[in-house]
Amino acid sequence: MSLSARMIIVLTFVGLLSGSFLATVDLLTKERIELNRQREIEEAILQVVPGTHSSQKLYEEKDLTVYGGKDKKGILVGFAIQASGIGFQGKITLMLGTNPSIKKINSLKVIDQKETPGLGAKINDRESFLKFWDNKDCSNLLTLHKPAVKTQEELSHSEINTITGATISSEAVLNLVNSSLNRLRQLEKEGSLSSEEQDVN
Amino acid sequence: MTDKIIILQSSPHFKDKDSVPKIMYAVIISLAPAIFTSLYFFRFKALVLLLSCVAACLTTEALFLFLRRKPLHSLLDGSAIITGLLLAMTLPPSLSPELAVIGAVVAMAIGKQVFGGLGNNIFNPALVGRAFLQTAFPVAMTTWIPSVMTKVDILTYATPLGNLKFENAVAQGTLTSLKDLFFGNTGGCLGETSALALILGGLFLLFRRVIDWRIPLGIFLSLTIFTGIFWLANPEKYTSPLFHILAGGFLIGAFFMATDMVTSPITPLGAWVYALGIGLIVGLIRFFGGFPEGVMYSILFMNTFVPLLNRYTRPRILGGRRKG
Amino acid sequence: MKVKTFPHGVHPPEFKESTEEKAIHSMPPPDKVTIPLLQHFGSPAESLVQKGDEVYLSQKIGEGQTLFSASVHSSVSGKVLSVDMFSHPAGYPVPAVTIKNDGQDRISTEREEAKDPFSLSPEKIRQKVKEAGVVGLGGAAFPTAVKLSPPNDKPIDTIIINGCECEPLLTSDYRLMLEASDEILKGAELARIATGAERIIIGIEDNKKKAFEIFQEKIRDYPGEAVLLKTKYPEGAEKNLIYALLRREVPRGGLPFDVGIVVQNVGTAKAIWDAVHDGKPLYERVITVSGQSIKDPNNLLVRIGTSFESVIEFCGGLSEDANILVMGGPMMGIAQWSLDIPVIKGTSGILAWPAPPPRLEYSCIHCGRCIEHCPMVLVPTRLAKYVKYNNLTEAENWGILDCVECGCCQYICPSNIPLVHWIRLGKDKIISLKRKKNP
Amino acid sequence: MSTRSIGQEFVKGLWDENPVFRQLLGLCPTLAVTGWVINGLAMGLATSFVLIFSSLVVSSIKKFIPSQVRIASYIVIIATFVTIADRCMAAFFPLISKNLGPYIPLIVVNCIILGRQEAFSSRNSVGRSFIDALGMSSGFVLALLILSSIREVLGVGTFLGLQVMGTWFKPWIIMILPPGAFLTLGILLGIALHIERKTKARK
Repeated sequence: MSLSARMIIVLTFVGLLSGSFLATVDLLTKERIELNRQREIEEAILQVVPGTHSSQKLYEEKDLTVYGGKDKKGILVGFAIQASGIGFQGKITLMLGTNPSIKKINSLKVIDQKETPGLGAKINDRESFLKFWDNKDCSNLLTLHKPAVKTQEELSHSEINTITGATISSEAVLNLVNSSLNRLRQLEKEGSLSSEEQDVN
Repeated sequence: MTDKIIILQSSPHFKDKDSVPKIMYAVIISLAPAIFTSLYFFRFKALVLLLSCVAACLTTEALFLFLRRKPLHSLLDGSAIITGLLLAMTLPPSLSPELAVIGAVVAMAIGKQVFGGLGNNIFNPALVGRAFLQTAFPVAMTTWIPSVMTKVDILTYATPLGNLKFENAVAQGTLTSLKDLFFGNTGGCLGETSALALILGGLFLLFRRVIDWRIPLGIFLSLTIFTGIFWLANPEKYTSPLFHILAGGFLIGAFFMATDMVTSPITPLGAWVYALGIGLIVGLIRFFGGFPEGVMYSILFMNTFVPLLNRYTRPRILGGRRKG
Repeated sequence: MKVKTFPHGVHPPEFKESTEEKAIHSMPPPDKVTIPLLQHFGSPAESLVQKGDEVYLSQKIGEGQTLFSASVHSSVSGKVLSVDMFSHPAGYPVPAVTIKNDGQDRISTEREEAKDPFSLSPEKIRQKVKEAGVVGLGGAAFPTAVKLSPPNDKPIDTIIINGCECEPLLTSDYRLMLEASDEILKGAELARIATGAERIIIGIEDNKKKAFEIFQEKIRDYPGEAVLLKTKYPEGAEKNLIYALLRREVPRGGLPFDVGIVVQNVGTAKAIWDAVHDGKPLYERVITVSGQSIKDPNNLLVRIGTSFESVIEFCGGLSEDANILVMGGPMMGIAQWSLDIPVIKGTSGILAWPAPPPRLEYSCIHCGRCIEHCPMVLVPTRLAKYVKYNNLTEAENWGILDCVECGCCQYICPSNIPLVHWIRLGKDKIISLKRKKNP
Repeated sequence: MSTRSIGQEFVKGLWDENPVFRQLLGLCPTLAVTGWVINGLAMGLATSFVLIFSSLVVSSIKKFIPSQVRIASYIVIIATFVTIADRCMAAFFPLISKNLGPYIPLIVVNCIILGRQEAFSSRNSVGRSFIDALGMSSGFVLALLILSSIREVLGVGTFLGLQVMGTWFKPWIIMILPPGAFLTLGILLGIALHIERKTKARK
């Protein structure tokens, strides 16, 4: 058997074997991975729009996805916006829940962030940042309160707490929230938030 | 004479009086005005920081010299004291002393001794210590208190540059006045508040010929030109070059940090390139970067280029190209 | 008056006060002289005498064999005691002739005087200079006849007479300029004729104003001028002197010939005149004996071959505190370990002083002062480092061979690093490697 | 080929030929994922899985592979196991998989793995290759553990998420940032070299 023939046979054999192996593994894991991904989004929606029984993807564009949460009776209990924007070090992805009239923020959840650990990464910390977003009136543009405070009472109506030493990360989240709220209102006005009957469940 | 001790030595037999310890102690003397102003403005806090940094630097240096079985006389050449003083000068007065000690140990151990001690380090040890602290304890390193002369009762306080960067001070007209910047009645690190004291010290060093005049001048020129262009183009948004020179760590950086002999180029042309680069990067960071202040990072950044600059800016030998 | 100078250089303390007002004093010849047959770099002269021979004063006792070696003459009359190896001031043994002085100073009949030396042909002048064994008296002792023979393709336009004497302590050239200005100028004129140059420039440092005024006056009779130079070390180094006076740069590895210049020391100029006019070989020279440990510092006219011991004895001896004995100036001179060393043609001074307080060596802190002060614009700290770690190729790339060993870098170095020592070691290694490659 | 005993074959990977501290291999994951002990551990185990199985496969089919295409075949084999590891982690440990991000697929280009195939498995028996891969994996896991323990304890004050430092401790945030990885690895390499020199001098 000539050398080149052997080379071809061996490589083909190795390739075929690997390929079949991978195909099997893919078959076995595909469903689970998809399930994991969905569960993550679902849990996030459930968190930011309490009372959700089923949720639907209402609208999708680059860096912005809107889900609608409905209770058992099928009545809209709020919107969940998944939005991404640039933070201090990289992309920040948030899940933001509002009431159906887009007047109040239910709560904010950080899905993904690459901010400086111990500093900007505190945008994922309830005590110093996230709790200040709970039940916040968002009918007006939100602003940042500087310097940082300890309790909700020290903030005025439409103010959000800063993270000490991480002004840029706090500002990035604030801007992301403000812009996605604006976009959501605009979408609602345009009527683009019609249910595509694409049940996420 | 043959029965006496004869010293056989290679020429030259005469020696200039200047020596490494003398140079180092001149730097310490030149820091005196800045130290006194920091003690005046920040009182006990400044004293504790200065003492703990110097003590930690000396201890670390001694420990490393002992471990490396080097003669302990290098401990007294003054370089460890300078590192300690300079590090303390760049710390916020509210920093707790144990953090300052960590910074000092890092400065001496990682900034200096792992490279082989005095003369072999690539980066300015004090700035290595500060950069470590800045990254390790960002909150503590960016919490400022006003000087005791400010009759305002607030807990935290923005530095003039922080004010400029994050509070939109130009538009709101809350920019720190040049007079306060000049005399040091403002928030900031121990040693960077008073421009006057730093200029006095810097002039002493220039007069004593300890530092290369090209480096402060080059940094000064390049920052002035850079900020000047933006200021002239849009004075509504950008501040004047004078503000940028007096505010923040610019003066202490230009006179005391960038001019550190060990970590600055040895050739005249290299010194120019190095200095212009520092000024430019300071401007870029202050205008477009994420931090309000960029002197530390720009000096550390240009420090990395020093060996390269030394190599490629070698002076032209008298007589030019070698014959044959 | 504009004072010319070159960039870089240093200002060591001068200490010239103790001898600059002392007229040149002739020292009586000693009982015994030891004349090395090699007085500069190159190969030693061939001995013409044997043990037991009677020699006259100024009799040729060693014949220069190659182009770059000079003849040697007896500096006393008497009997040859031995022809043997003897310590040379540079620190290694060389063949030397020891002669017992009979005190008569009998002159041989060979001396031929020239009635009208200025009408001699260049060849004749060169031949007489060579015959008299004249070498450069500034210290390097390069044979003067070679310096007066420029290659045909390199026309010479200027003779520079070096009256800088930039080394601290030394005053021998200064006294010579005050006392023998006519001979110096005549010698310069002979050199001008020998090389076909158009003019003479005499460069004098501004701490020797008196000498400058004399030359400014007297040079009117010759084509040329006297120029005042700034007092700075090494103003008298050949390449820096040429740059200071004419803003011409001698190419690296080249000679002053390459830019149409011949440089002669003032002492050499006088020796040329003596050789051509009187037929007097170079057997004595002016030296400065000075330093803190010399009891009676002086400028002396000394016979070649006199031991340092007799010279110092003549100057009142050494004080108790003497620890360092140097031949030459304090910046470039060679430290000596014995008083038995003879005075040679290149000896410009004998200096002694107590040991300075010991200084610690620190590692290089990159202050850049050595670069700021190197008259050749080298990077001494880097050269020293390359030699230390035996990277000779890089050392050569960075111009180690251009170093003139003036010592400015080491003088100014705050870390007290023996830069010149390292550089010398490196040069030596590189040159011996090259010799091995193409002998 | 190898003259070591089975025991020595295993132990060499722990110190004498430790892939990280002695051979400076696989530094990319070593630097990138050692901010937290759990990540370091997961990375180490994933790499071990790939290394052990590729060593087994390569050493058992080494006779059939012509030397001209051996690197290509090794890479295909390694890539297969890496993909298996990646998919399994995504399916069963989604959180860790998310934290490690692209570094799991990047095991393909980890020099330790290809290096062991080229230097050892392709010349030794299946049994020896297995022991060698086991030793090397342990060495790698050990290195990652040391590095990530130092970084997590100093950088956050926790170990595997458990608080180990008292409340007096102010975490050194730099340690879980990229610069902390370089600092720690540099210092550890220095110490390793120092110990190596000491033991050599004693011999």
